[in-house]
Amino acid sequence: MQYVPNIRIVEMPCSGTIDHRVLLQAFEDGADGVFVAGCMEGDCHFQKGNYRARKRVNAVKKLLDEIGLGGERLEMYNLSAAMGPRFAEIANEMTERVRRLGPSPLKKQSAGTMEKEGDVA
Amino acid sequence: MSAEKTGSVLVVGAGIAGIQASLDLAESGYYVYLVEGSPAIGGTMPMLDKTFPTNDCSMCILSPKLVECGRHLNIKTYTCADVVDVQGEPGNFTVTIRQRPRYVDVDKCKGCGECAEACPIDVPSEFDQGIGERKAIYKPYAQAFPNAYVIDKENCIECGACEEACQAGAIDHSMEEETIELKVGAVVLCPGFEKFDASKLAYYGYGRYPNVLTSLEFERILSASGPFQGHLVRPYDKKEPRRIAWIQCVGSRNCRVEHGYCSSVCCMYAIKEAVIAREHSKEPLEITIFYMDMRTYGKGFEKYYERARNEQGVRFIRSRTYEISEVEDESKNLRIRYAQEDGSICEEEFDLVVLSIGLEPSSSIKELGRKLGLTMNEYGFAEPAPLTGVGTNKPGIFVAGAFSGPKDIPETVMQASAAAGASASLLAEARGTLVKEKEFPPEKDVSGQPPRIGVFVCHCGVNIGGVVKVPEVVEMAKNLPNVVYAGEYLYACSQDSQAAMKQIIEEYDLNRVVVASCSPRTHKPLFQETVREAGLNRALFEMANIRDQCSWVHMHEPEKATEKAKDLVKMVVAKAALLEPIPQVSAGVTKVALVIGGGVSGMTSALSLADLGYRVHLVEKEQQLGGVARRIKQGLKGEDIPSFLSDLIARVTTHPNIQVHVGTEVQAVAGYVGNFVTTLTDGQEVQHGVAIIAIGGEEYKPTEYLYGESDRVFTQLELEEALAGGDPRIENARTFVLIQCVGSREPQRPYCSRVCCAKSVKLALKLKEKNPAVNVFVLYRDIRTYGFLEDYYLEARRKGVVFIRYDSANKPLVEKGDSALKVTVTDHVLGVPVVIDADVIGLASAIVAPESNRQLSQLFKVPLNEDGFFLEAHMKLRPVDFTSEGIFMAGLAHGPKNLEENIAQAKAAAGRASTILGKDQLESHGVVAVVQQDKCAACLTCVRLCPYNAPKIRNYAAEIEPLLCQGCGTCAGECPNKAITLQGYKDRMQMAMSRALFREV
Amino acid sequence: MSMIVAAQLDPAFRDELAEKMKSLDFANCLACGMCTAGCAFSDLHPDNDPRKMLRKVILGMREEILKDPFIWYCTMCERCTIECPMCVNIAAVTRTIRGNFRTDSPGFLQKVVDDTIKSGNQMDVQPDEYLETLEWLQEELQAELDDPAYRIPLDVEGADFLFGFNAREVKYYPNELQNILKIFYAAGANYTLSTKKWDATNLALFSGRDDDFWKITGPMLQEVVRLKAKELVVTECGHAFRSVRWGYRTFWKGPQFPIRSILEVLDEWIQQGRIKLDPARNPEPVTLHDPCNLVRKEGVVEPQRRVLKAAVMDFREMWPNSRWNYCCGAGGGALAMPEYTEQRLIKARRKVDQLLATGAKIVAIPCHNCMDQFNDLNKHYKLGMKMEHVCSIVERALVMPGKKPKA
Amino acid sequence: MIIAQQKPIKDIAEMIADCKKVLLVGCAGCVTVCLAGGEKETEILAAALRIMRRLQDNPLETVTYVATRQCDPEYIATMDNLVKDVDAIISLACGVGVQYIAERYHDKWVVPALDTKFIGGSKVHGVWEEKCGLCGDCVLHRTGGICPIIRCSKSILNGPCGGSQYGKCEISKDVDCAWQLIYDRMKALGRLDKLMEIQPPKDWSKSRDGGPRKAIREDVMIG
Repeated sequence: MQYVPNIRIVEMPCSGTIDHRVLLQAFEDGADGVFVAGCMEGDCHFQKGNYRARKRVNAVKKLLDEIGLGGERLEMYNLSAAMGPRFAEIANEMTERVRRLGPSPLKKQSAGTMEKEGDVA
Repeated sequence: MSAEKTGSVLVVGAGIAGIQASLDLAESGYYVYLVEGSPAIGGTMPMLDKTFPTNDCSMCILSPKLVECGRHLNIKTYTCADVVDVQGEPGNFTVTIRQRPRYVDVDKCKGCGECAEACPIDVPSEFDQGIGERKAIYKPYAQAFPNAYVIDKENCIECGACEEACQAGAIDHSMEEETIELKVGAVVLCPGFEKFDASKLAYYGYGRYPNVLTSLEFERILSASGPFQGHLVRPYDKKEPRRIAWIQCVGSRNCRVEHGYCSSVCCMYAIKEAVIAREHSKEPLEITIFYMDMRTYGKGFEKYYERARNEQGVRFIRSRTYEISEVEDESKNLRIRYAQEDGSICEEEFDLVVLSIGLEPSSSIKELGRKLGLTMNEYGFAEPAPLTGVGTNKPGIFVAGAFSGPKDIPETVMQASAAAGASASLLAEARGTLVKEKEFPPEKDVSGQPPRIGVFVCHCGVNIGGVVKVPEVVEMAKNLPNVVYAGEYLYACSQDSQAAMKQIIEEYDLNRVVVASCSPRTHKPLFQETVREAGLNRALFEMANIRDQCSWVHMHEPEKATEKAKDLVKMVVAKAALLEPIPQVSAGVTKVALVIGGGVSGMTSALSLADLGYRVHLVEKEQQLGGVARRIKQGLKGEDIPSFLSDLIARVTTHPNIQVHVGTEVQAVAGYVGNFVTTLTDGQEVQHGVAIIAIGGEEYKPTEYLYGESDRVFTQLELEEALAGGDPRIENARTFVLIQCVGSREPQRPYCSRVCCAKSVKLALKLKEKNPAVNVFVLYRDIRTYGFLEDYYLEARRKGVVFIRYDSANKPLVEKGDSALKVTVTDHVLGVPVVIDADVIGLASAIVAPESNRQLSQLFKVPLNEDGFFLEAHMKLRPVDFTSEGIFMAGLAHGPKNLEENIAQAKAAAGRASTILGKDQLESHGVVAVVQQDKCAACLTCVRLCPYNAPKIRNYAAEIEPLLCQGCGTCAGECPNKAITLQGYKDRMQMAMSRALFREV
Repeated sequence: MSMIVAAQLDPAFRDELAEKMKSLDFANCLACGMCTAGCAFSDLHPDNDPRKMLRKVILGMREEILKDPFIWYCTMCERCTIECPMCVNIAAVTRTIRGNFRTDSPGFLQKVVDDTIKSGNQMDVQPDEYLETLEWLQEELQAELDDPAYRIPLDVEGADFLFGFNAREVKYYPNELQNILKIFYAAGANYTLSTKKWDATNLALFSGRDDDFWKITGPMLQEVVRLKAKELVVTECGHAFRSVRWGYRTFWKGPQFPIRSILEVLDEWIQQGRIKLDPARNPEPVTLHDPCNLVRKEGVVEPQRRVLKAAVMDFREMWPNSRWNYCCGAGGGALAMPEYTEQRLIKARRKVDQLLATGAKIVAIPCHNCMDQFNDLNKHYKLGMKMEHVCSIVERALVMPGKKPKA
Repeated sequence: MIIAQQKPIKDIAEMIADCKKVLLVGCAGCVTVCLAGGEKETEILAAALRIMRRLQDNPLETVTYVATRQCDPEYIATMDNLVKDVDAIISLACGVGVQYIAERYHDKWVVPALDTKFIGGSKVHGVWEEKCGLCGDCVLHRTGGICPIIRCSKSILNGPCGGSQYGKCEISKDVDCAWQLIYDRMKALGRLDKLMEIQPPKDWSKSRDGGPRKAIREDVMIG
C-alpha cells in the first residue's frame, strides 16, 4: 500500500482535540492543504469526539471561504484504524485536489507578525 | 481446604473470553497463566470484519485488549500450548502443560516479516479460512500477540532461507516440545468453539460448488485485512456478486445430524454480513436470507433486524431451502428451489450462497474434559451447573464462552468476567499474594531546566533503514534546537537498545526523549517504561512514526521518504521541547460496594463481592428481598426457584460483610470512582468505591387481548402463580391459548423481551404434564428458544402443543364468547382461520424498564437507551460497565434476560467491580485535561460535552476529575477561553509542530 | 375447508397414528417447507403439498385426512424428507394412513392385493400356466442357445441364489424373462426358480395394510429357506425389491440371508468377466432412470451405471439423479388407480423434461412399475423414445462364447 | 447574561482597511460564555484577518489580549502599553466594552467585532433565547414569571391578542404565545384571579425612552 510522500502527520489522541486556531496556523505557516482524519462516525472510543471535530472543520472551511483562501483546502475524513487502503486513497485524493488548487497564495507574501499578550496557556 | 490457597488461576483458551477473564483476574490481584493452542491469542474474533449490533470493526475494538493482555505484568501467556493434566483440589491444582515448539524465539523476534518474504512455500491460510495464503513461516494475523512468527513444520522444507533473512537471529529450528508444571488455585475453561463442517450436509453443495461459502469465509472476504482487502468478490472468478443468499440453520436445529440445538448467533451475524456486504458493493446488491425463526433476541438486536428489513432492503424469506444446484454455464451460479409459506414453489438464481454454519464444542478440550470428569451435555458442551452461570460439577473449575454453549460476544464477555469473579471469590484469602508490582526509581525534577532532548532513530532492520537514509536523519537531528544527543539503532525496541537508551539518558542528562521508529499504538508504552526506569516522567517522551507512516508507504521513493522522516523528527522535536511532566494523580479506594436492587441479580453480586472480603451495602426499595423472582415457581430444567431464593436471601441476610437496607432508596450520590458518598432515604450516608445497579425490570400490564376485562386472561407470571396455587380456573380448564410478543416488538417498545418464548414453552409443558388431555395452543411471531432451549420447543411439539404463527399485521383476535373466550388466528400453513374457544389465555407480556431507572440515571449521571434500560459503555466488550468508571450494572436493569443469564451477569458485574476494589490506589493514566481556573468563565461547555462527566463546576470554575477523564481532548478543543489544555497535546505543541515543519533549520 | 373449529379437532388421531407407526417423529415437524420444495410434484397439481397434509395430522383434523386426496396422490417416493432435519418421514405417514384409516382404496389396488394373496402372484397366473410358460421358454432357449440339454432349474435346492421375479415377466413379457435366463446361462449361474412362490412383488406395500403385506412377502422369504438358497436375487422391479428388503428388515424372524437386486449380480459378473459385453451393439445414446424404491430407499446406485457403461456406447446421466432423482409419477400403486391417471400424467411432465434434456434415444428403466409409466408418457408426450429394461440392453450386447449374436 | 454574535468578517476587515497594526481585545465575561468573544474567538478572528490581508498583499500585524472584563476601567487600563503603537483596536466585547475602550483612548480608532443582541440564556448548548427586555420596571410578579414585553411579539400587557393558534404566536409557529404560557402557569398556581386585575399604563420612562439611565448606590460609593 503506497501513497504520496508529501503528507506530514500530527498525532492526536482523538480528532476531538483539534482546535480552529491550529488549523488556521497551519495555513499561515505555509501548508497548501490540511485534512483531519477521525474515526468512523459512531465508532469513536470517546463517544462524540469525531462529531465535534467535523463541526469545527466545517466552521473553519466556511471561514476560509469568507477570507478568500478557499475552504476546499481543508477537509475532514472518517476512517477506522484498519482501513489502510482508505488512508492512502484520501492522501492521494487530497494531494490531487491541492495540486488542482495550486500552491497556497499565502506562500508568496511575507507573513504579518503575530504577538500574543497575557499568560501563555 | 487444608493447604494454603494459591493466588493464581489457569485460563485455558485465549479467545475474547480468555482475554477478558485474564484481564479481570490480573486487575483483581491474581496471577494468570493463559494457555492458548494456536500461535497467537485472539481466537475467532480477529477473523471477523465487523461485529453486531454496533457494526464496530472487530479488530479495532479487540486490539487494545490484545495489547493490554499481552503486556500485562501478571498474565503469563503460553502459545502453541495445550493442557494435558489437572490434578488436586479447589485452591490447589497442579497443571501439566505441553508447549509445542514455535521454532522462533518470541523475545528476539520483532515481527518485521523479512523471514516470510524469503520463505518460498505458500500454503492456504487457516486464518483466512483457506481463501488467502500464508508462508510456511507466518504470523497468524497482522495485530497478533505475541507479535512473532511461527514455523509450520509440516510444510517447511528446511531450506534455511528464513534463518538467513532474519537479522534478529530469532529463528531456531532445534526447538523441542516442553512440558511445564504450574500451581494454580482455580481453572477457567474457555477454549471456544469449532465451526460445523458444512460438507456434512451434501445437499448444500459446500466443497463441490465453488460459489457456496461458509459465513466465516465470507467474513474474511469482507475484512479489510482479508485476502481481497475487503473488496467484495467471489473467490471463484473474482467477480463482484449481484445477488447473495444466506441460508440459516446449517448444522443447527437439525436432529438428523445430532445438532438439535440452536447456535444462537447465526441469525444476527447473517444480517450483519448482509448489511456490511451492501456497504462494500458499489453496485446495488440483492440480498436474501432464508430462515425459519429470526432469532434477534439480544439488546438492540430487534432494531438491527427491523432496520435491515425496512431500510436496508434485506429480503427475509421464511423457508428452509431443499437443495442448492449449479447452473450449467461457466458462471457456476447457484439455483435454489424453495417453498413460500403458502406452499407455492419458487426457483431463483444467485451468484453466491453463504451458509450460516452453527457452532460445535471444541474437540481439542474433549480429552481434557473427560480426564477432569466434567459432565458434558448431550451435544458435548460443558453446560454450566444450574443457577450458577459459570460453575461446573467440579468445584474450582469454571467455564466461559462458547465452550459452555453457543453464545454471542457480549454474553461471552459477561461469562468471562463472571468466571473471573467466581475464581476470585474462591481464592479471596490468596488475593495479591503472587502478583508483582513494578518498582521505579524516584522521578527526577526537571521543572525549570532548559529542554535537553535525545533523539533515537531506529532502522527496524530493513523496515526503515532499507528506505530512509537513517544516518542523514540523525545528522539533521543533531543540529535541531534543544537536541543534545542523536543516535541510530538497528532495533530500538530490543533489550540491548533499551539498556543503551537508559545509559545515554544518564550520560547526557537528558530531560526529553524522542524515538523515531514505528507506531506509538503498539510501542509507546514499551519506551515509556524504559524512560520511567531512567527516572524521567513518562510524559517527557514522544515518538515519530517513520515506519508505518513513512518507509512502509513510500518504499519506491527513498529520497522523499528520507525528507519526510526528517520533517517528522523536526516536528516531534519541536513538540518535545514543550513537554511537561504530568503528575501521576492517584486516589485511595474505599473497599466497600453499594448494590442497588435486592432481586436475584443484586443479591448474587452482593454475595460474590462479600465472599471476596469486601463490605457490601444492599439497598432494596421493597420491604423484603427477592424481586420479581418471588413470582417464579420453577426453572426451565425444573429447578425449585422458591427454595433457591430463600437460601440466597438467607445467605445475604446472614453474611457478615453485607448490610441490607430494605424499604430504602438512593437519595443523593456524590464523589467519583473509589470515593463515592451516597445518602440513602433511611438517612444513612455510605462511603463506597463502586456501585452496582441491579434494580430489575417490571412486567408490562397489557392493554390488548381483553386483559383486565376477563379474569381468564393472565400474564405469564400470573398464570404460573395460578397454576402452582391450584387455581380452579386452571384446574378445570380444557383449552389454553398462549399469545407471544404482547407489548414487545412494537413501535413503542421496539425490542424483544427474550424470556417469554422459553417461558411459554415451559408453561405449555407443565400444563401437558399435569393433564395430557388439555389442548395448548401457542400463537407466536418467531419462536426464539435459542441455544439449548430449542430442545424444550421440540419436546413441546412432540407432546402435542400446537404452534401457530401470526404476523404483526394480522394479529389474533380475542372476543368474549358465551362460556369461553373466542380466539381467531390464521393457521400459517393451511392459510385458514382457526377458531379456538379458550378457557384460559396466557399473554407473554413484555419486560419494561421501571420508572425508577430515570431517577437513578440522573443520580449517577449514567445514560439510558431509548427503551429506558441502562446503556452500557460498549455493547460488545464492556457489557456490564458504564462509561463513567466505578459504576456497573446487572440483571433486567441492563435488559430482558432469563434467570441463568442474570446470575451470570451479576457475577460478571461483581468480577468487574473487584478489579477496582482490588486496588489500594487508583492512578489516572497520564493524558488528562486540566483547567486553568482563573481563565474559566464557568460557561458549562465542557460539562455539557464530556461523555464521562469528568468536569464539574466547583466554586465558580470548572474542575476536571483526573480519574474520570479519558484524555480525549474534546473539551480542550471547544473551551471558548482556552482555559482547558490536554496534557501532552496542548494547542501550542501542535502549532509548534506546524511552525517547525515550514521553518528551515 | 374454509375454517377450522378447534373444538372439532381430534388430538387423539395424532396419537393413534403414532401408535400404528411406532414412531412419533412426525410430531417434530417445524413446518419449515423443505419437504414442499423437495416434492417434485407439489407445484404441478393441487393437493400435493406434503407440509399441508402433515399439518392436518398434527392439528388432529381427522375428517380432512380421511378425505384428503394427497393420501392417494402421493407416490411415497420419499424425496421430500430424505434430508428432513426433524427426521419426519412423509411416505411412512401416508402409508400408515392409507392402511389404517382410509376406507376408499382407489381403482383395483385392493383387488390385486387380494388376488396376490390367493394365487401367490400379482397377475393371478395359475401354476399350470406358469409351468407351461417356463416349458415354452425352455424350448425357445434350447433352440436359441443351440443347447438341447438346457434346462431351467426349478426347485433346485442349495443353489447360489433363488431368483424372484415379477408376474408381468410371465404373463405379458416372457421375452424379458427369456433374456434374463439367457444371461444366467451365459454366466453359468447356479440358481433356481421356485414353482411354489416366484412373484416377489407386493402391492400391499402401497395399500398400507401390513397384515396383507406379510401374507404376500412372508412366503417369498420362506421359499429361500425351503430351497436352502444362499441368497435371494430379485428382478428389475423397484417395489418388489423394496417389499422383500423392507419385509425382511421389519418382520422377518427366520435365518439370516442376503437379498440383492439382479443389477448387482450383473455388475459382479461383468467385473469378474463371467459375461462379456460388446457395447458397439448398443450405439444409440442411453439414459438411466433411478426408481425411488431401488435407488433412494434401498441405495442401489452404482451397479446399474457400471453395467450400462459396459453395455452401451453413449451413456448419459439425467439430472438430478441417484438419491435426488425425480419419481416417474407412478409410484405408490398409482398404476392401479385409473381415476387418478390425469394426475399421474401431469406428474410425468417432470420426468419428460429430464429425458428431453439428455437427448437420449433409449431409456434404461430397471423397474416394471416405472416401465408402464414410461410407456404411457412416451405416447402421451410423443417422445418417440425406446423404453427398455437393463437386462434387454445387456442381453443385446451379450457376447456368447462361440455363438453368433441374435439378429 | 448579555448575548452577542460576531459580525461578518468582511465588515470587520472593512472597518480596519487602512490600518497596519491592530489590537484585538477579547472579554472573559458574558461573551466568552456565549462563545462569541473569548480568547479562542479573538485569536481566530486575528488569524483570519491576517490571512485575508496577506491575500490582498497588504499584511496586517495583530496583537491579541483578553481582559477579565471590559466593563470596568481598571481592566481596560491593563492594556495601556499595548495600545501605543497600534492603528486601531477591535473589541470583541459587548457594546459596553467598545465604549469603555473608546472613552479611555481618545486618540485611538475603536471598532466593535460583535453585534450585542439581547439579555437571555442558553436553551440548549449553542442556542440562546431572549428573556428580558430591560424595561426597568419588572412586571414578572404579575405574570407568573413569564415576561409579556419580550416574549409576546406585540408586548401587550393585558392578556392575549387572540391571534394565537394551539398556543403558538400568529407571527410564527415556533414562537410560543406568552399569554398562553402565563395563563397555563397561573392556572397551575391557582392564581388566575390575579390576572383579572387591570394593569395601569406602563411607565416607559423607566426604560430607555427616558434617555440613558444610571443606577446609583450611595451606600457603597467610595470617596
